[in-house]
Amino acid sequence: MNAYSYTLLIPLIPLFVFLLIGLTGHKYKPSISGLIGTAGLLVVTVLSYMTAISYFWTDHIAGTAYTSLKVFEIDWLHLTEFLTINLGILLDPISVMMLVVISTVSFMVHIYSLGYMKGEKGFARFYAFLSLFSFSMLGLVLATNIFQMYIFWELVGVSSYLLIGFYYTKPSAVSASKKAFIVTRFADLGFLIGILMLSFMTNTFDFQTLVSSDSPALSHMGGATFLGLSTLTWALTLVFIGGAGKSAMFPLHIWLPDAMEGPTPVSALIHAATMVVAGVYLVARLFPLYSMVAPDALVIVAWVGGISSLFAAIIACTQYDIKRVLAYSTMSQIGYMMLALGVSGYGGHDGLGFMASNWHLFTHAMFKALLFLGAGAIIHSVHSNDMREMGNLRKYLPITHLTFLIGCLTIAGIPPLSGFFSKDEILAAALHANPALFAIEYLVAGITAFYMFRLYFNVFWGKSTHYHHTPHESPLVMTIPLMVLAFGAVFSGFLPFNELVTSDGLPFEAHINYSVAIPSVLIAAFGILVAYMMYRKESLVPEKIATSLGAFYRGAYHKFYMDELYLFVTHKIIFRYISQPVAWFDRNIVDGTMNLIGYSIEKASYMIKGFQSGRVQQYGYVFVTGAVALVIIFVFIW
Amino acid sequence: MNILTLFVLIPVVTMLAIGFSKSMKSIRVVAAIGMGIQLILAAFLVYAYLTERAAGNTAEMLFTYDALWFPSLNIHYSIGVDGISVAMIALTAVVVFAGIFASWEVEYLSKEFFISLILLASGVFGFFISIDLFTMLLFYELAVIPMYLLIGIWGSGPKEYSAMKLTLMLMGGSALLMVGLLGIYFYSAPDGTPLTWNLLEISKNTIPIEMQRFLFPFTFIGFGILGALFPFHTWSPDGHASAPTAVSMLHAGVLMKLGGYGAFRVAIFLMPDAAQEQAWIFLLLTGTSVVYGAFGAIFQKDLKYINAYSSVSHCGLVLFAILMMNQTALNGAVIQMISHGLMTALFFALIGMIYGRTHTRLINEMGGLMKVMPFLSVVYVIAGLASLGLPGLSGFVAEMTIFIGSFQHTDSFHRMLTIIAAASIVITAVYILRVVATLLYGPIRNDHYNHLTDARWFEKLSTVTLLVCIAAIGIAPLWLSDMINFSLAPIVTKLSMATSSFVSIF
Amino acid sequence: MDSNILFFLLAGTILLFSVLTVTTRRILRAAVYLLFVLVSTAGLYFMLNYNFLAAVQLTVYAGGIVVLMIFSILLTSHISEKAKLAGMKQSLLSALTVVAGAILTIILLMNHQFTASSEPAVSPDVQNIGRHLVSYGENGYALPFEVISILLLAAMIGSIIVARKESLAANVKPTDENPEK
Amino acid sequence: MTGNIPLEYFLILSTIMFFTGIFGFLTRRNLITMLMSIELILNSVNINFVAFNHFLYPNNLQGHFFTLIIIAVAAAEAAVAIAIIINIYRNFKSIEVDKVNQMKY
Repeated sequence: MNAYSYTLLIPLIPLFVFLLIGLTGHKYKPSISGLIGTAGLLVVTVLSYMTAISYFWTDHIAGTAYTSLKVFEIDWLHLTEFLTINLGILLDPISVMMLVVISTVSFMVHIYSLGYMKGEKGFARFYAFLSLFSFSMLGLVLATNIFQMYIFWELVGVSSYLLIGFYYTKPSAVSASKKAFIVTRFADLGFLIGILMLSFMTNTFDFQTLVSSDSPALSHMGGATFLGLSTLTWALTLVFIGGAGKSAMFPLHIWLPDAMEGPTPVSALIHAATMVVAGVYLVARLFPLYSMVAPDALVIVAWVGGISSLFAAIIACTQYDIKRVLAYSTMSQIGYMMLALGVSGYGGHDGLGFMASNWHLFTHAMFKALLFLGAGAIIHSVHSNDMREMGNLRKYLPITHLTFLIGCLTIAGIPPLSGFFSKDEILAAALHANPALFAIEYLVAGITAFYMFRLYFNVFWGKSTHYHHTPHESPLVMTIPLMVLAFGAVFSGFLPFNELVTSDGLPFEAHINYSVAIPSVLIAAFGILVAYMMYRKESLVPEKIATSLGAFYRGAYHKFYMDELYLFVTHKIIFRYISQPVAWFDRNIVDGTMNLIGYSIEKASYMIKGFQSGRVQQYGYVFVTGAVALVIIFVFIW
Repeated sequence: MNILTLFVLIPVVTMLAIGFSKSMKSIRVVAAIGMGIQLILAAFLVYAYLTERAAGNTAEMLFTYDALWFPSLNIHYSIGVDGISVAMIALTAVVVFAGIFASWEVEYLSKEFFISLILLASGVFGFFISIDLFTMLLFYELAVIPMYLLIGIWGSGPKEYSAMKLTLMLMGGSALLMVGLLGIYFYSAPDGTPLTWNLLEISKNTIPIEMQRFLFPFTFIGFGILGALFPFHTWSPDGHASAPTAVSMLHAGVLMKLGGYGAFRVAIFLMPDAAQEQAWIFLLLTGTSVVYGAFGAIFQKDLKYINAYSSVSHCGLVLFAILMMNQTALNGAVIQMISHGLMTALFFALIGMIYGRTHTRLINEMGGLMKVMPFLSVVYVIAGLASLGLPGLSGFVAEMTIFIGSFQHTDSFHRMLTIIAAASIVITAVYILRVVATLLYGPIRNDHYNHLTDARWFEKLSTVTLLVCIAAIGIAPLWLSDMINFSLAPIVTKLSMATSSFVSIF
Repeated sequence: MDSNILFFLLAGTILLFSVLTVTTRRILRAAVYLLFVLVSTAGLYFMLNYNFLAAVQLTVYAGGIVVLMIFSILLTSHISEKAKLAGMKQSLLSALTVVAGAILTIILLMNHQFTASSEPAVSPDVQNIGRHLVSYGENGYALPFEVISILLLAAMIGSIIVARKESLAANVKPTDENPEK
Repeated sequence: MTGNIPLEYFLILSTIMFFTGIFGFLTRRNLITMLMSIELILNSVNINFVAFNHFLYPNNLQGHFFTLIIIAVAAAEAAVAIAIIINIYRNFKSIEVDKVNQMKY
C-alpha cells in the first residue's frame, strides 16, 4: 500500500452506491436514494481533489517530470503467457485531471438532479444509473491497461444507454438509446480489433509499457503493411475509431443529437462533459505511442477532428431544439480537441497541442456542463425544447440567464474566460502544424460564437412569448450547480496547464500567441455581432438568409441527411439485403434441405410400403422371382 | 462411494421418489429437493476439486473410479473429472435446479414430466463424468432420447414435427459419432495390445494419420450437430420454439454444450493431427455460424427463435474457439460454454414466464412489459446485456478470452476469421436491443397486459440463481479460468506436438 | 421295356393332373386331381421298389390329407362354386417366373454329373426300415421319430384349439347377455 | 424293375411338378387350393429324395426317411392349416386370400 491507496475508494464508492440503490432503492423514499447518491459523490469529489492536490502539488518535487504511478493492481483474468487483464489504478497528469473533471461535474449533476428530477417516476433508478456511470467513467480514466479501459468503456456505453432510455415509455427515447448503443458498439468493434492487433504485436496491454520509450511496439514499426499503412498504424487507427465513436466524431456522430432524449442532467454529464471526451482521453492516453510509431494515424485524427468540428458547427446554426444545438456544439468542440491531439508533437513545446487539447477538455467540461444544466433549467421552466417557443426569458430566470451568458461567452472564446485560453492554444498548435486545419478551426470559432448567441438571443431576449404558465426561476439545488460551474468556466483558464498536463510530464513555456488570439477574438465578436443583428435587432432577417442559401441550408437543417444515410444502410441494406435473406436462406435452403431429406425418405418409404402388402402371393412371387434372378446372376453371369 | 457416481445416482433416486409421489405438490417438491442436493453436491465437488489441486495433486483426472461392465468389448464404467468437467457439472446442476423451478406449474402429466427431465439431467451428468468413450456415448443417448418425449408431449406449436426433427437430426449425429468412436476404438492401442475405450489411454497412443483424416470429420460433425454447427443447426430453432420452458433451458443451456465438450474432448484431443489439417474447413463453417446466426436472429419475430439463432451464433463461437487449438482460445471456449449455458437458460426461463402471461411470443404483439412486470423485465435486460457482452457479466469474459486467444494464432487466416467473428458483437447488440426495445420499453400495446402480474417466488428463485452465477463469473473470472487452464495444459501440450501440415491460404 | 412305359405313363399322369390341379376353377375337382397326382406318385415309389413308402403315401396322403381337404372344402364352399382365378397380369408374371425357374433348374441339373455311391445297397424292406427307425446308433432315426411324434401331437392339439376357439367364445356369449339369470 | 430310366428323368419330373406347385401357390385365390399347391411342392421334393436315395445312395435309407418325415410333417401342416382356414372362414365368411388382408398391420 502506498500514499494513494485511498484512490481505490474513488471508483468503488459509486459502485457501492449503485448496488445499494439498485437492490434496495424500492424499499425507501426516492429522495433518500438521491441523497445517498449525492453523498457518495461528495466523498468521491473530496477524494479526487485530495488526489489532485497531492499529485500535482504537495507530492511533486518542482522541476521534475510528472511520472505515472500505478497505485494498485490485481489480476482479473489470465489470458496467455504474457497477456493478463489487470484491474488497477493509474495516476498520471491526465487521469488526475479527468478525476477532477468527472467528480466535479458529476457531483454538480447529482445535486442539480435532486431538483430537476424531483417527483419523476424512477427517481431512485436515475440515481442508481448515475452512480453506475460515475463508477464506469472513473474506472475508465484510472485504467492501468488498455483492456481495463475497454471494460469500462463498455460499461460507460451501457450506462449511457440506460440513461438515454430513462424515459422508457417514450418511443423516441428508446430508439435513441438503441441507436447510441449500437453506433458506439460498432465503433467499439474497431477499438477491440485495434486492441487485438496491438496486443498481438506487443504482448502487453499495459499503458506504462506501451507508451514507455522502449515500447515493444517500436520493434514492429517496419513490419507488414496493409493498403500502404503499417500494421501498427492500422491498429492505432482502429483504436481511434473506437474513440471516434464514443466522442461522436464524423461520421459516427449520429447518435449524439438523438441522445438528447435523455434527461438533461444526463446530457450535461455524459453527453457533454465526460463520456464523449473519452475518445479524446483514449488518444491522449496512448499519445506517446501514436506520435512515436504511427504519426500517420495522428493525421487521420487531426482531419477527422477538423471535419467534425466544421460539420457540426454548420448544423448547429440551423437547429431549433436547444439541446440539439448544444449537442452539435459539443461535437464541434470535441473535434477541436481531437484536432489538437492530431497536430501535436511529443515533448516540450511541440506538445502544445496535447496540452491544449487536455486544457480544452477541462474548460469545455465546465462550460458545456454549465450550458446544458442551464438549458435544463430553461426546459424545466418552459416545458419545451424548441427555442421558437421561447423568448424574453431573462426576466423570469435571472440566475440562469447570467450563468448561461457566461457559458456562451466562454465557448465563444472571449477573454479572459477560460475558453479563450484553451482555444487559443489549439489554434496556435494548428497554425504551427497545418494551416488548412487552422483555417477550418478559425472559421469554426466564428460559427461557434454565432450559433451560441443565436441560441442566447432567441431564448433570453427577443419577442415576449406567451407561456401557458409563467416561467419561474429554478430552486436553489439547481442554481447552485450553475453558479459553481460558471465559476469553473470563468477561472479554469488560469490554471497552469502547461506545467501540469503535458505530453512528457515536464513543464514548458506557453504564452498567449497574439497573432492568433486577436483574430480569433475578432471573429468571435463578429459572430456575436451577426447573431445580434439577426436575432436581436432583426435588421438581418434569418429566413431571407436561409432561403438565399437554399439547398445548403436545407442540407444543414436536415443534418446533411446523415441519419437518412444510416437508416438507408441499416434498414435497406442490413435488414433487407442481409438479414432478411439470411433468415430466408436458413428457413428455406438450409432447413429446406433437411426437410427435403426427411420428405424424400418419407416418400420413399411410402413407395416401399407397397411391398409390405400382406398379400402372401405377392411375397411368394417376389421371393421366387428373386431366387430365380439370384441363381441366374450367380450361376450364369458371375 | 465415489462422489461422481452420486451425480448419476441422485437423479435415479429422485426419479424413483417422484414415481412414488402422489400429488403434483409432492412431485415438484421431491424434484426440487433432489436437484437441490445435486446443486449442493456440485458446489462441494468444485470445492473438493480445488482443495485437491491446491494440495498438489496434478493427476489429469481426479476422483477416478473404474469398473468393467462389458468385458468382451472392454467397456468400462470409468469416471473422473478435470477442471473442465467440474465446471460443466456445476453448470448443469445450476441449470437443472433453475429448470425445476421454472417448470413449477407444469400440471399436465407432471410426474412423467419431471421424471423425463431428471432422466435427461442424469444423462448429461453421466456424460460429463465419463472417461470411457462408450459409456460417454451411452449417457449422451440417454440425454437425447427423453428430449423427444419432453418436446412431443409437453411442447407447444408444431411440437410433433419439431420433436421428430430434433431427435432425428441428433440421432443422425449420433450415427456419425458411432462411426467415429468405433474407428477410434479399433485404433486405440498399438498392435498387439488390447483395445480400449478409455480416453486417457487412447490419448497416449497416436492414431495413424490416415485414419485420423477419415475419423475426425465424423466425430467432429457428430458432436458438432449437437453444438449447432452450420449447416446442421436447423433443429435448434424449431426444437427450442416448441419445447417447454425447462426443456429449452436444459437443451440450450446444457445439452448443446455436450457437443462442444465432446468435440473438444474427443475429436480434437484424440486426433490432433487431423484437426490441425482440417481445422480451416470447420473454422469457415463455425465462423459462418457466428455471423450468420446473429444476422438470422435480427429478422426473427418470435422470442424463442431469436434466442435460438443467438444460440447458434454463440455456440458457433465455442466450436470456433475450440478449433483455434491454443490454450487461451480453448479456455475461452469452455468459459463461453458455461456463460452461454447460464445466459440462454435464463433467457428461455424468462421467455417461458413471459409467454405464460401474455400467451404470445411474437415481439411485435407485445410492448411496455417493463411497466407491468418490472422484475422479469429487469432480469431480461440484464440477460440481454450479458448476451451482448457487457463487462461484469459472464459473456464478456468468455468472448474476450476467445477473441484474444484466437487472435494469438500465428496464422493470418485465423486472425482474419477472428476479426469477422468479433464483428458479431455488433450484430448481437442490434438484435438484443431490438428485442429489449420492442418488448420491454415503449408504451403498453395491449390493454390486457395491464393486469399481468410480476414474477412469483419460484420464478424469482429460478432466475436469480442463474443471474447470480452469471454475475459471479463476470466479476471474478480468475478462479474459473485458472481451474480450466490447469486442466488444459496437458491437452495443449499434446496438441502442440501434433504436426501442423496446414498450409496458409495467405 | 415295360417299366419305361410305366414310368412315362405315371409321369404323364402326374404332370397332367398337377397342371389341372392348379388351373381348374372347381375346387373339389382340384382335390380329386391332386388325389390322382398323389396316387401316381405312390406308383412311382412302387416302381422304385419302395413299397413301404408307397403304402404310406397312399394311406397318409391319399387317404388322410386329401380327405381332410375335401371335408374342409365342403365346409367352406359350395360344390358348384367356381373359384375366381387370379388376374391376367398376375398369372402371366407368375407363369413367366415359373417357366424360367423350371428351365433354369432343368438346364442346371442336366449339366450336372451325378456320381453314385458304389457301396453295397441296403434293401428297403419293412424289416430294415423298422430297425432303422427305432435305433439310435449310426443310421438310426429314433430322435427324428420322437420329434415328429411330438410335432404330430402338437399339431393335433393345435388344430383342435384353433378350430374350436370361436365356438368357445360363442358359448360364453349367452351368459354375458343375461347375467342375472 | 426301374429298367434304364435315368435319374435325370425323375428330377425333371419333380422340377416341373415343383414349379407347377409354385405357379398354383402364386395364382390361386382360394386358401385350400393354395394348400394343395403346397402339397404338390412337398410331393415333388419327396420324389427327389426318393430318386436320389435310389440312384445315388442305395447304401442307406436317408432319402427314404426324409420322405417319411416330410409326409408326417405335411399331414400335421395340413391339419393345422385346415383348422386355421376354417377359423378364418368363420370370421371372414370367405377363404379368398385377397379378402384376408387385415392381419398385416
